[in-house]
Amino acid sequence: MTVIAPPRVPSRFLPVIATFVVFVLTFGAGSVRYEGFASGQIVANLFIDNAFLIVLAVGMTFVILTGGIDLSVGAVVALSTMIAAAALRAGWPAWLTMLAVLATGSVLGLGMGLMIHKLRVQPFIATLAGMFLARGLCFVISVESVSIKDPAFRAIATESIPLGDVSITYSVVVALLVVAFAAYVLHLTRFGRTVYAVGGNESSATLMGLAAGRVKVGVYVISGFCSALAGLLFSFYMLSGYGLHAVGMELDVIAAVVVGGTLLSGGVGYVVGSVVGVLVLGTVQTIISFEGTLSSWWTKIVIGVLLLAFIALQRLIVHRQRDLQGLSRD
Amino acid sequence: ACGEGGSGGAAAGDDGTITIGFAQVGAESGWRTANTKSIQEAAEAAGIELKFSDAQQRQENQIRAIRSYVQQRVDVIAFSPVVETGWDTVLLEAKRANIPVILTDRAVDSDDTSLYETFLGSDFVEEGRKAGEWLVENATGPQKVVELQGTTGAAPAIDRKEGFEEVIASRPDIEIVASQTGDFTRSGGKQVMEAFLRSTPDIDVVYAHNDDMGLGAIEAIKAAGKVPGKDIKIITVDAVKAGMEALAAGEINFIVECNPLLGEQLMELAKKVVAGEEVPERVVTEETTFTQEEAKAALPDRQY
Amino acid sequence: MSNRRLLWPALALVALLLLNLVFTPSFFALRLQDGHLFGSLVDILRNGAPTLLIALGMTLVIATRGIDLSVGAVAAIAGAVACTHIADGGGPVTAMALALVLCAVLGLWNGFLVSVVGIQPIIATLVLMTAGRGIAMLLTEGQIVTIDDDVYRQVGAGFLVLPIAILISLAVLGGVALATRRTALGMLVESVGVNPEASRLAGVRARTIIWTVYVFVALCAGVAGLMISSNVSAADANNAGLWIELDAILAVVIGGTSLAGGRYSLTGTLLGAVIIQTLTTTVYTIGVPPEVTLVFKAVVVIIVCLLQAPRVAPALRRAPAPPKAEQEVEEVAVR
Amino acid sequence: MTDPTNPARTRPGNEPLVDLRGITVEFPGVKALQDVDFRLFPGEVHALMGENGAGKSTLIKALTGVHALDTGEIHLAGEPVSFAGPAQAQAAGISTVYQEVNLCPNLSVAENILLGREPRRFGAINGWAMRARAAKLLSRMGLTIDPGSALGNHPIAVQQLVAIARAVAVDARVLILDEPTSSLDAGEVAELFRIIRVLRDEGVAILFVTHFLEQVFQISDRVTVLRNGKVVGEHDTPKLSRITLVSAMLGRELGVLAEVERRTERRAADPAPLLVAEGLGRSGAIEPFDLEIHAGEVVGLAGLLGSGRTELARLLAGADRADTGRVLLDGRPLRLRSPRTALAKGIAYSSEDRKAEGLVSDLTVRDNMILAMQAARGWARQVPRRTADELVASYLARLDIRPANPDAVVGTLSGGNQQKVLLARWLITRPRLLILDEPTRGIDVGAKAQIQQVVADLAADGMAVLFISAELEEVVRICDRIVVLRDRHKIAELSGADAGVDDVMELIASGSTRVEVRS
Ligand SMILES: Nc1ncnc2c1ncn2[C@@H]1O[C@H](COP(=O)(O)OP(=O)(O)OP(=O)(O)O)[C@@H](O)[C@H]1O
Ligand SMILES: Nc1ncnc2c1ncn2[C@@H]1O[C@H](COP(=O)(O)OP(=O)(O)OP(=O)(O)O)[C@@H](O)[C@H]1O
Ligand SMILES: [Mg+2]
Ligand SMILES: [Mg+2]
Repeated sequence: MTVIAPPRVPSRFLPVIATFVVFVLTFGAGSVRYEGFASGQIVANLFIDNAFLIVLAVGMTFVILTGGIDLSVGAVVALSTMIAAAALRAGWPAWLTMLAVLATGSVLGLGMGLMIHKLRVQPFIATLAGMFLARGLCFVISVESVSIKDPAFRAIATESIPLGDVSITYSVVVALLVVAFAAYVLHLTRFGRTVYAVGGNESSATLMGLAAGRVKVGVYVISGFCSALAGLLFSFYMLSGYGLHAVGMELDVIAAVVVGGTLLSGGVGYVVGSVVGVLVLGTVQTIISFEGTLSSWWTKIVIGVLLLAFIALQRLIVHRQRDLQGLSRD
Repeated sequence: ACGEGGSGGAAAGDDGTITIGFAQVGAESGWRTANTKSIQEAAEAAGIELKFSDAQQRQENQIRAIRSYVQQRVDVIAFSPVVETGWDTVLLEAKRANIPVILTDRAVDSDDTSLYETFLGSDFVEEGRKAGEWLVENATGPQKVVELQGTTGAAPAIDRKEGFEEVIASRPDIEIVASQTGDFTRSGGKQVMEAFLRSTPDIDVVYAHNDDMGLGAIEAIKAAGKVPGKDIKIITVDAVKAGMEALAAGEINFIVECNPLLGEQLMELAKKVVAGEEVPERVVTEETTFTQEEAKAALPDRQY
Repeated sequence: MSNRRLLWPALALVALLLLNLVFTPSFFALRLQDGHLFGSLVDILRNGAPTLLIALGMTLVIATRGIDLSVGAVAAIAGAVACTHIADGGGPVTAMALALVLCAVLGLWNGFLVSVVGIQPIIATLVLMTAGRGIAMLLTEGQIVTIDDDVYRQVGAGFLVLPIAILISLAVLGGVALATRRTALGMLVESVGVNPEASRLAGVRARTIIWTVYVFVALCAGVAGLMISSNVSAADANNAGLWIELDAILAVVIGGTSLAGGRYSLTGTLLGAVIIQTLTTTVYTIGVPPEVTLVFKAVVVIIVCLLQAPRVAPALRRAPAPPKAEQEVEEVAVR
Repeated sequence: MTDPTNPARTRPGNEPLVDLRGITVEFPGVKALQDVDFRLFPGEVHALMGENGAGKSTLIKALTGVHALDTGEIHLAGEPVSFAGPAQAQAAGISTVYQEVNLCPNLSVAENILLGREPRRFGAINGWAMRARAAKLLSRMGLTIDPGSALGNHPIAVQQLVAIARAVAVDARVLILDEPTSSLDAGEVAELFRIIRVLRDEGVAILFVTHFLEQVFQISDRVTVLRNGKVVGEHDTPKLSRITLVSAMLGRELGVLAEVERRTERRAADPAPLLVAEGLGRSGAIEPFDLEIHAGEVVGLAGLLGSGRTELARLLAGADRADTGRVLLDGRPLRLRSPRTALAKGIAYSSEDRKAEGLVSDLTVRDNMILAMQAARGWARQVPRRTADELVASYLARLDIRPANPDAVVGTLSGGNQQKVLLARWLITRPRLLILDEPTRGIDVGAKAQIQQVVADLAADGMAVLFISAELEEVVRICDRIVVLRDRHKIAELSGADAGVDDVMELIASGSTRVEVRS
């Protein structure tokens, strides 16, 4: 019997590593260029300002790993802030409000998941409809923005946790916990591995006797839950509920996940990559605000160019490595 | 939390120039662009260093920008809030870092007024009222009004509607028969107006929350074979150049000004705030209204 | 098979139109005035023309398993180029030509990123989606450029009995239908979309095909941008074509084309685009309050999608026969 | 001739474990199964036979809940059951390897084997234990690949073995194998049969589909034959003759078994070689080799699994780029940059993996057949509809593809018929050199003979053919020359006239010495 051992490559980690390298490089470039950039607090702010994006990216990673997509996340964030603000205004206690928000997000996710799995509606439309619905519900609750005056919410929002020189917020802690838990689920539980299997080849996964259907619905529930949680973090961040919050955020999240090395076709990617992806996009924003001289249109152009530079650099690194390992096949 | 210790502006203190960090909403309309331009030009004229950032209509980007201004220790932070709510946390950070904040264009909804020094800007409800008053004064007999709202949920849209409705409530014969959002855009205004013209016969008045939607409505009215300004009266808000031209040409009947040129006033306020002088809590921009004749007279001097 | 699948969305469209009729008795009325045809139905088609045009290009892109998010920005750029050129004293024809050439270049750029550099389409085109609007604003300096040019006005607001915008879109529809049927483009696009590796081994020039479709969709977006700006005689870099990419993709998907690539339906796309525009017009005519507009749209979209869904449609068609699980598994296996 | 009365209708003291009664499954336009009765006893190996498209895979899918039944019922150990999906069938103790390899290429080998039943510790998957267990299962199959490597990096045959390893990893009551041996070499097959016998002796009921008659007689206890969706016979294998079996399958008495015996008389091939490879190689795939192929000649590639046959073929076809050596065509250097350039020069390559690299499953039979021809012409010049129809019709007939419907979606064809469509695609391009990697995978006896005949005819007409097959008999039978590969080295070249299966086997098995035999 012949022994067959294809070259063992950590090639699946390459995109994540590449993204991380690019992130470090950019951050270094920012530090050289801008005074006050290379401070611990800037890094901490990167997490503080993007905690909700990190949570969203985690949920989106689950969905994209199965080969689906969730366009509703931005709208669910807005809806969550709206429900939170409205419920608190109506005098609900903070814990009940939070539960209600998380439940709403999960139920919306469940609805979309069932539509996708049971009725075989394409994820793109099912979640687009979900997006319309969630945003529409915001305006049904209130057209105006509602501010959150609840002391518990305010306390969570303004409290900071000192860590040596820098300080972070509770949102950051929540986001990091979510990441850790998601990584655990994806890599060490049957559910997580089935997520990858479904993304690799759905019909094979079904024929292998895996619970493909349950997993497919499950990832949308997770994404809905993460969106609601991100919505809560967002309401800590904003202390307000508003139907126009987080417009277009779904694209940011998808971009972050994909920049982090996850393939939209499913089956390949890591939550950690998505986190780095979020940090990369956050760094772009930070650079833009440090630059401070860009007009509105140059802002857009520079964001586009930086995004391109990131991806190009990432691809370059990945390709280099692949070539060195004799893996390229074109 | 952030930036304890450093009081006063490291970025500026040394050579005496003032640094302002200005967090703009975006560049979503011609009005906004004029606003940005005015601030940039005024800063240059006043010898103030301006750090400008564009939030692409996103509050979180604006918060991020303000946070980075705190980090960069600017002398004054000014911004046009995207939304009224949700500023407490970041403004608190600025306050802790001893950086004064000036609001432009729109107030924030906070119980703690110590978070900002002053608010410079227009009053959208008042604009709606002015539009309503003109109609009430000039309407002879019952009027069917259609309203082209701004983006659903946007503050100017809500307030301009509110002010207008408040005033016309005094006249039971003036009735809003249809109201729909045209998203503040010309094509939105045109499409909505087309549909109104088909579904609602005998429209007397169009009230558009900004000039652009009004201009779109004019196109739709013309295409339907009617004469804008005569068969159907048009009231808009903003007074951008294209609107003023249409007003002068008799296609619009009345425009309520919403002045974007806040630059000079802002720079003056900033200087005062840095110098530690008292500033009023509320500074209203000078705004007026235009009839067709006034427009003809004012048009040659309009900057935007 | 795809035709039967379109039956239910088509009925949904009819239902929407009838709903309008209830609120506006003259909804179906057509009026010939000065040799121009007027009426709500004409309005729907005219306002839907840009979406339809972009959706046609998008159909081919999606068939290759791609997606183009930059079409809205490209449309804005086209309008901006044309209007600034005219405002600077240029002729309308050169202005339009200039705009379209630039759009073709932008399409080449997207195609380059996707087919040569190998970036995932959604990200590759996201770059231009972001930067493109910046470019459009740079051209117009953030202002709305208003022009007054009768020739230019024709593209979006002119009439040749029917509005010219409708005629252009239908001509492109016919052109694409012909091109995909009379040439091998349709088949090769599908084969690249379904199985890129098999296509490569069969000697298909996948790169050229992908490049072609991205240039084509950019050109469609360009023409759509000209229509949009011509319709209001102004270029609005910020709002022209905003979110039109979502509408276009939605139209394609409602039309039964799968985002996973492969088989596509141009008729379906036409139907999808008309449904979307009818929905917008319906909201205006029946007076849905703005705050529930989105909920209304969501409900209609969900209903249309459910009607078209592989699981539901057969059940409705022949209620007695139970839907077969195997077909779906096979369909999935096929991807 | 066949005896439809069932010798094994009832086995004394033994209840059937699986009992299918009156199964009918219909697809749009096709009755894939019609009133099929089938039973499977514990402790037996039961071969399911039939032509391509007879309904074997459909029967398996109907049993395991992939396809819903139109009529009929399933009894498992006497209890009526109805599975809503493969998961339920698995839970009931039915372990299945479906015909096309159905695994997840993005996951590791170990995960593919143990997914859904991973060893866990404190609720978390224990990756280390999982790899260890997978390694043990793999070594039981005679495979020593790294269980942590991604499945997609392995050739199709290894994937097939992994799929089998997955199926035998559980304590199943019923084991179903749909053409498990179609891409395995003799050694692998022997290993598999050893395992099957062990399981059978443990009382597992085994259902086995194959097109290799020898294997049927080697391993099975009983045979059920399907034809056009109907059962035409159930037999005890020892009492069955090959002739009876084949005529039951084909429904006619046929001299098909008088296989292609034409290699005796070979013209002296064209003295100038059509294609020459000099020191061609690619690191990590195949060591540099020399090779000459003449027009009118069939050259076979023999070797074990993973010996580098496919990799060699891919270099010649431009599917991969060589990093050393060069290729001469008609004596002129040829730069093979892509399959496209190779095709333009008349080199066509039919991949062994028809699902991933061959067919465009959503398209019709017609489109699939003319795809390569169309690609060569470019998109602007469509193959005229009439030409296409004529070509397609002629190949549907020539290769006896069923259903003979050019508008059928190719993904709905049975495995063997898909393979024929793929072959037709390459024949339509009229190549000068045709590289066939496992062209007879999953093809029934009759069709296999047909394809072999086609290859022989093509060579006679002056085409050069490079023929790869795991079935040594086949290679030896139809090839003029046989190139033997081992561990990615070319180790020998034999003249077909002198070579027998044993000679080749010996070379393959022989130790480290490099043998260079030229005829
Ligand atoms: N999903 C499907 N849709 C339509 N027809 C199908 C489908 N699956 C199988 N068929 C048809 O059912 C018949 C039986 O196919 P099946 O795959 O069971 O054959 P098989 O005996 O396994 O053949 P092979 O030996 O080639 O694998 C064929 O005519 C095939 O075309
Ligand atoms: N995509 C791939 N990536 C990495 N290594 C591969 C890949 N495909 C094949 N290999 C390796 O290349 C070697 C040669 O494989 P090849 O497919 O050429 O063998 P083969 O002789 O054709 O065997 P088979 O009979 O299985 O087709 C094997 O060790 C295999 O593991
Ligand atoms: Mg089969
Ligand atoms: Mg091989």
